[in-house]
Amino acid sequence: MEALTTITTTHYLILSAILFSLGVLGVLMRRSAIIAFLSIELMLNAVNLSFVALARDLVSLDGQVVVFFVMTVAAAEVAVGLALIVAFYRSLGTTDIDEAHELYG
Amino acid sequence: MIDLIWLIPLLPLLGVVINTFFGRFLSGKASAWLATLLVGIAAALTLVTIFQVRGLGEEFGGETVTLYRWMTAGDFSVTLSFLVDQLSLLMTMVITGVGFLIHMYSIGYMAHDPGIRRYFIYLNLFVFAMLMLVLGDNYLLMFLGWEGVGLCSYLLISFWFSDTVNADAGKKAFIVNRIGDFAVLLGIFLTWTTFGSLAYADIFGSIEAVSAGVLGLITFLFFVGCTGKSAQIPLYVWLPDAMAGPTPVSALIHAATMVTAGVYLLVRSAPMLDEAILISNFLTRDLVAWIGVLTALFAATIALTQTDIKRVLAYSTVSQLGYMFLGVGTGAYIAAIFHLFTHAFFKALLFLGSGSVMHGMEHGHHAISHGQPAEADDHATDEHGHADSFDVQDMRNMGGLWQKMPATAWTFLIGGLALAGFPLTSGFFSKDEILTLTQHGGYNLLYVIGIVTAFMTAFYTFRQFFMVFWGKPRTEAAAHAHESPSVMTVPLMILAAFALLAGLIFGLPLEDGVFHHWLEPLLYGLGHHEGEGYHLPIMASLAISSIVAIAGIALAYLRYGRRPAETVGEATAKGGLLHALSYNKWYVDEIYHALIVRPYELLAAFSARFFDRFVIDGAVNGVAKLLSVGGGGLGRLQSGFVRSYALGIVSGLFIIGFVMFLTIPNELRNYFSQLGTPAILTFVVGLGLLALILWTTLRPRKTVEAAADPITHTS
Amino acid sequence: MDFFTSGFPILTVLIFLPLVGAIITAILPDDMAESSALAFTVLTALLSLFVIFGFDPTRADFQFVERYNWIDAISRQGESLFKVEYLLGLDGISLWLIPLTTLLMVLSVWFSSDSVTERKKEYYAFMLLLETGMLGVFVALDLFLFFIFWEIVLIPMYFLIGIWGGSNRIYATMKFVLYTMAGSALMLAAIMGLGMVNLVSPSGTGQIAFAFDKLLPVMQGLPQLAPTLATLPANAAMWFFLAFALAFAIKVPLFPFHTWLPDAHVQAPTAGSVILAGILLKMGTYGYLRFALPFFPEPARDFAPLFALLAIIGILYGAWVAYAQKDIKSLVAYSSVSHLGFVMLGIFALNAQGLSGGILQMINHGISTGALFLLVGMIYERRHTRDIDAFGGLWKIMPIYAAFFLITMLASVGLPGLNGFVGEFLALLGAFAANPWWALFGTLGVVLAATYMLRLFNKMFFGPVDRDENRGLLDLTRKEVALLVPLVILMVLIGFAPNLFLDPMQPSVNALVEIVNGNAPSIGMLP
Amino acid sequence: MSALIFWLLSIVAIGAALVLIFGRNTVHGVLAMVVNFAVVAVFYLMLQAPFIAAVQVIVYAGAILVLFLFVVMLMGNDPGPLWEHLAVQRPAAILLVLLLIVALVPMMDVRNLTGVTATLIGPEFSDPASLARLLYSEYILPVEVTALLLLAATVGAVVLGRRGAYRTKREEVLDLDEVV
Repeated sequence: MEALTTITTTHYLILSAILFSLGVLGVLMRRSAIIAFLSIELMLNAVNLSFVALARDLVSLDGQVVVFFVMTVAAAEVAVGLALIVAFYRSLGTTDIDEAHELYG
Repeated sequence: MIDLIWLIPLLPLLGVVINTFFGRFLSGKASAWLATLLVGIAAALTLVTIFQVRGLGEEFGGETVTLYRWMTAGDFSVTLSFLVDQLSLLMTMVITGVGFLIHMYSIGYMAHDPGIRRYFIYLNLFVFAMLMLVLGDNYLLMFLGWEGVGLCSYLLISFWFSDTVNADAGKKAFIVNRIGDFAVLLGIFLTWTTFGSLAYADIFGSIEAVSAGVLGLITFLFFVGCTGKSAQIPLYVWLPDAMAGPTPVSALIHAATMVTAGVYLLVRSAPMLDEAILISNFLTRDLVAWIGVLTALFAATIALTQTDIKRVLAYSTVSQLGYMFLGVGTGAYIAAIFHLFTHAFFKALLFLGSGSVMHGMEHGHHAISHGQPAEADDHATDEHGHADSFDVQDMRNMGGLWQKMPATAWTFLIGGLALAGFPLTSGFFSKDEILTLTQHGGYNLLYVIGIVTAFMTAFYTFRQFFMVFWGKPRTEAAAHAHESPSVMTVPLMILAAFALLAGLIFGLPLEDGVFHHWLEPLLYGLGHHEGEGYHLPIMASLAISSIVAIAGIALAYLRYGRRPAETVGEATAKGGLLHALSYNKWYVDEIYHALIVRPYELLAAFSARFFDRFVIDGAVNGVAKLLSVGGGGLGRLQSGFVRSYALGIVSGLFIIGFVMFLTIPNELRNYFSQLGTPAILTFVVGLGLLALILWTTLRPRKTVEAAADPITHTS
Repeated sequence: MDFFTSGFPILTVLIFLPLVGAIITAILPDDMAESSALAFTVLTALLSLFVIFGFDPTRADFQFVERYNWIDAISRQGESLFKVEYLLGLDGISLWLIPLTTLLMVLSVWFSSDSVTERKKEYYAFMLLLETGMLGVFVALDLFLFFIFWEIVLIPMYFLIGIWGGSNRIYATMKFVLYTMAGSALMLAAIMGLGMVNLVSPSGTGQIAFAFDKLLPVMQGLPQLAPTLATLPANAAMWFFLAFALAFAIKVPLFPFHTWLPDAHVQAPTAGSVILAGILLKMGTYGYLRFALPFFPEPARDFAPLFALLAIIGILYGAWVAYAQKDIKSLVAYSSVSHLGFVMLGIFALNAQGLSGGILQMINHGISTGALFLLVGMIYERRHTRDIDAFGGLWKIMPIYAAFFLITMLASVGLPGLNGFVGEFLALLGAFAANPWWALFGTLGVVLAATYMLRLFNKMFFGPVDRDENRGLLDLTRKEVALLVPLVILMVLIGFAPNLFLDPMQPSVNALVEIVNGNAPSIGMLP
Repeated sequence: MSALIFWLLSIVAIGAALVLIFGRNTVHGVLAMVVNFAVVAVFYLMLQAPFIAAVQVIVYAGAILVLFLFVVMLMGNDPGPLWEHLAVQRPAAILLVLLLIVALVPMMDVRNLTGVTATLIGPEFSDPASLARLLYSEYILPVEVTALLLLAATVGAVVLGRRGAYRTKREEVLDLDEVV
């Protein structure tokens, strides 16, 4: 019962693990480019969460610095990613990733 | 003269070189005479050397004349050197002597043949090879001659090569000889590994150090080679077909010299032969004796019914060689060589005689068929493959040639008498000596077989004589036959003189005549040992041989001489099974063909057509195809769908995790295992594998049907 | 002979003269190509004569040695880590292969002057490049350099067969090149391995080096060293030996790996066939003598029975498959498999007679099969067919051609008095000393050789002239006779005076036998 | 008290994630993510990382998701045929993710990971000043690099976004001169 009342770092880590897995599920299952892209953002976020939890746990700010960098990278990624998706859409008329399957064999 | 011995083989070689390279400047006849002359000089030189050696008396043990170091590799070394001793000189005399007479005879016989120069080149090459064989002082040089004569017999048998029958006969001779040479080669290897040298002197010097079994194996291998070269039981099949060659060739090679090489080899290796034991008490010499006598009997039975004049003589040669091997087998080495010596003369005489008969028959045939005198046309088509298929060699077409060709007839008669072993002729002395010594050696059964064969020999010899010369000519060609030119009949007479007198001059007194004294120092104390049991007195065995010979001649006269057949039809004997068996050579050729030649061709065809192309090549091409198919398969794995790749990545994650888990050092492993209960980990591992299988097997096929065309939204 | 002690790099000049020739021939206009190629090959041949006369037959170690650093990676601390040396040298074993190469090159270039009509420049350039590669293989003593020359040879051969070949040439040349490359890939791995062993081994020079004299002492100690090293499997020597042996076995070709030879020969142009049979096959057997045997004496002794067995199968199998062939060239190709079976049998008898016989048989096979292919080429130029049944009774129409064919056939069948016999006899003698059964079956090959050769000879030259196309054939021209005469002279010379060729080999052969029997070489192999 | 908040918010976060994954409407997905990011920001606060929480709200929730909204508006919400032609994809994905959760969760026990027991720490632990001091002392190089990265990203986005630079296949097929 005590695990329910006092929240320890492990709880946060488990939460981030679950969120991360859901992100993977999103990427694998959804055919819409945007949803997949969002799932990736979700996964990144889950990782940030575990970083911050451990930063607190180990009393060192490095964890947070890393999160800071992850965020900037994520931002850059979204910019380019969305531009790609727009181009993809304009080119193929849909955001369904499965349509682009010419590159095979 | 002894140290100029190398001149003797050099002369025929010179003949070959001159005729080959400068032959164009000489006419056919000129190159023929040149070749004959060179062999004549060689014969003279031999004679001189013989007298020189006789001058040196008994204790002359033979001298080696070394030219140069032929072949050295590691501790194996062989020199090109000649051994001058009684045996080699005797053989050289036979070769050059008989060779000279046959060369002279061939000038007449081959006068009209366009390939006369090529013929004399081969003949000289043959004499050279034969001389190397007998004069060599080591087994390797002997082997050089051994295969050289094999080559020359191939070239000479298929001399009239435009007829495939002759070519195949030549090929058959070469290959069967090669099988014999295979055994000799192995014998030479074994000799070298046991004695460390191939020179006769070294080998016979250290005989005692070597076990009888090894000697047995060496002599056995040599003997197998001899059956090939001297046409004994297993490997004799090539000799009868060798009659396809020109007759002087048959006389020189297949009667006088080459076929005796086997006997020479065994007599030369006599020191080894004496101690050689094959299996427990069965000596190599016993094998030689048995093979010899059986061959004699077997060949004689075939000769009884042959109709081709040369085939009778061919089988008779095989039979007489059997006698020589009988002599060697029973230890009567000198007797065997003596028989070889006499046989060379009278058999050459018979062959040349038959050649003269065929020569006459041709002219007779031409006289009638073209109505004009026989002009010089291509000899090749004459003797064989006749346009109008009149076989000049078939005795049934002959008959009554006594009046037409008296000289040939008389010389043929003398030769026949010698061959049959008529008393006082050379054949009588030599053959009888072998038989008596066989009896004295205790080989009574062999003696009996020998006597029976002698009877048969006498019978078929005179059957041939009466069919050819007796009675009236059975065909027009025979009626018009006439005597051969003197250049052919003169050698016949010389040989006839030898056939008659050789026995008396060299043979008497029995067993210690001139011949025996000549060979005594070399073969002293070797071979003959008095077997126990009853010994026929000399005079008794002489009497038996004479009776047998005369009986054979008489029976032949009764059958063929008294009422000679008038027509060809009458002459063809009608016989039962035995006659058919004998006439068809006991079907030995057919058996060999079925047992050896046919399976070999099938094997060759099988491996070439099927095994090599499909199995081995198939394997090579198979590997190539496998790679391309594999590549294709892997290619299909890239389905183009990005999300299936994502799935691949995640399942890859597990596989790598699993592999890392296996390989991480154990202290880290137990650290991790505390984290989750081991059950979970095994569960993870299991699922990881499942993911792999799931992904690879079910990966999306490329068939994306009915997906709307993305751009135009029309299906 | 100060000329040789004066340090004139004769081997380097010998190797790269043809290369220079190739470049010049490529530059010159087409009609000049043939004469310039002939000039360069003759020049190289003369140079190779210099090598023979300068060779001191009493020395067992390498002569005409040239040693320069080629690739030398120096680490910061100054000691060289990776060293490839431009190391050339010649000893008794490789001596006679040089003149054989240059002689056959001269003859094949001269022969192809009238048979090759289109793209002459490239043809002769490739031939000269081929010569460089071959000569390089026989004198290179650094494994790395050896491998480079080993691969260089493939390229020109690929083009020679590929462009000027017969109808199915692409398949044949592709198969030939890929087959050899597969084998040599393994060898490359083994070479790298040896370099590493030299780095690691105490008796090595502590660097990755491939020079023959550096590796030899290391190899002596390898069987004992291998188990101690964690990185090497215990029987590393065996695996290295097998890698080398496989690469050479494909080249020889040893029994199971021979199927590329008939295809390559049937499709190759005449000159290509002469070189392919005359020299390229010898690179395989030479490889065994130079690298496989001395470097790995123990595995060589262990595997000798296996290789002897494969050799014997090669002899017998090659013979009866040749018997059933319809195309002359494939018949001669299978006869090469059979003849090289004798060479391998001689080599793996591992004694002085066997090795001398094997080496001499390599030269003999080069001469007799080279002559045979020239003869086949000559009849092909006239009748444009190689089918045996298309000929008959040629003796009457072309007596001089028949005479040369007869002598060459007898030489290749191993008639005593001609060159084939000496090689085969010594090889079989050595095999008999090693194991009588080997010699028994090996000698059987001598009989089978007679069967297929005689069948060919009788079918082509004897019998009636039944086809009228054969009637009009003209006999050999003066040039063709001049092509064959040197080979025939060599056949008779080796037949009657083999010591001229055997004596220079003896010291090196004895040294090799010493090494193979496991005791370290008494003399320093290289200065 | 804070435990209750944690449990509530974690349920909300996971719910939002599920909405994103299984929701049919893209816009609903984006909005769900906004909620998710907000919840995570709260968690950051609970973990005494106020600056990070602020950045999370401003950058993530504010900028990135808004950008997503623009794009979704631009492209309209075409969920496309849900029918999954990659037969294996759905079940395999679910299975694998379950597997992932089962594998990761037990490993998250912090005692083993850091070997240090979790301890609560004082408020002054992560005020933005100390974070900034760290950022510009030790991590100065990464900061410069990320600045460069952001520049590159913007240029990339501009280039990719430009219209008419190339005729897309769709325009060729339909021979549109005017871009959609």
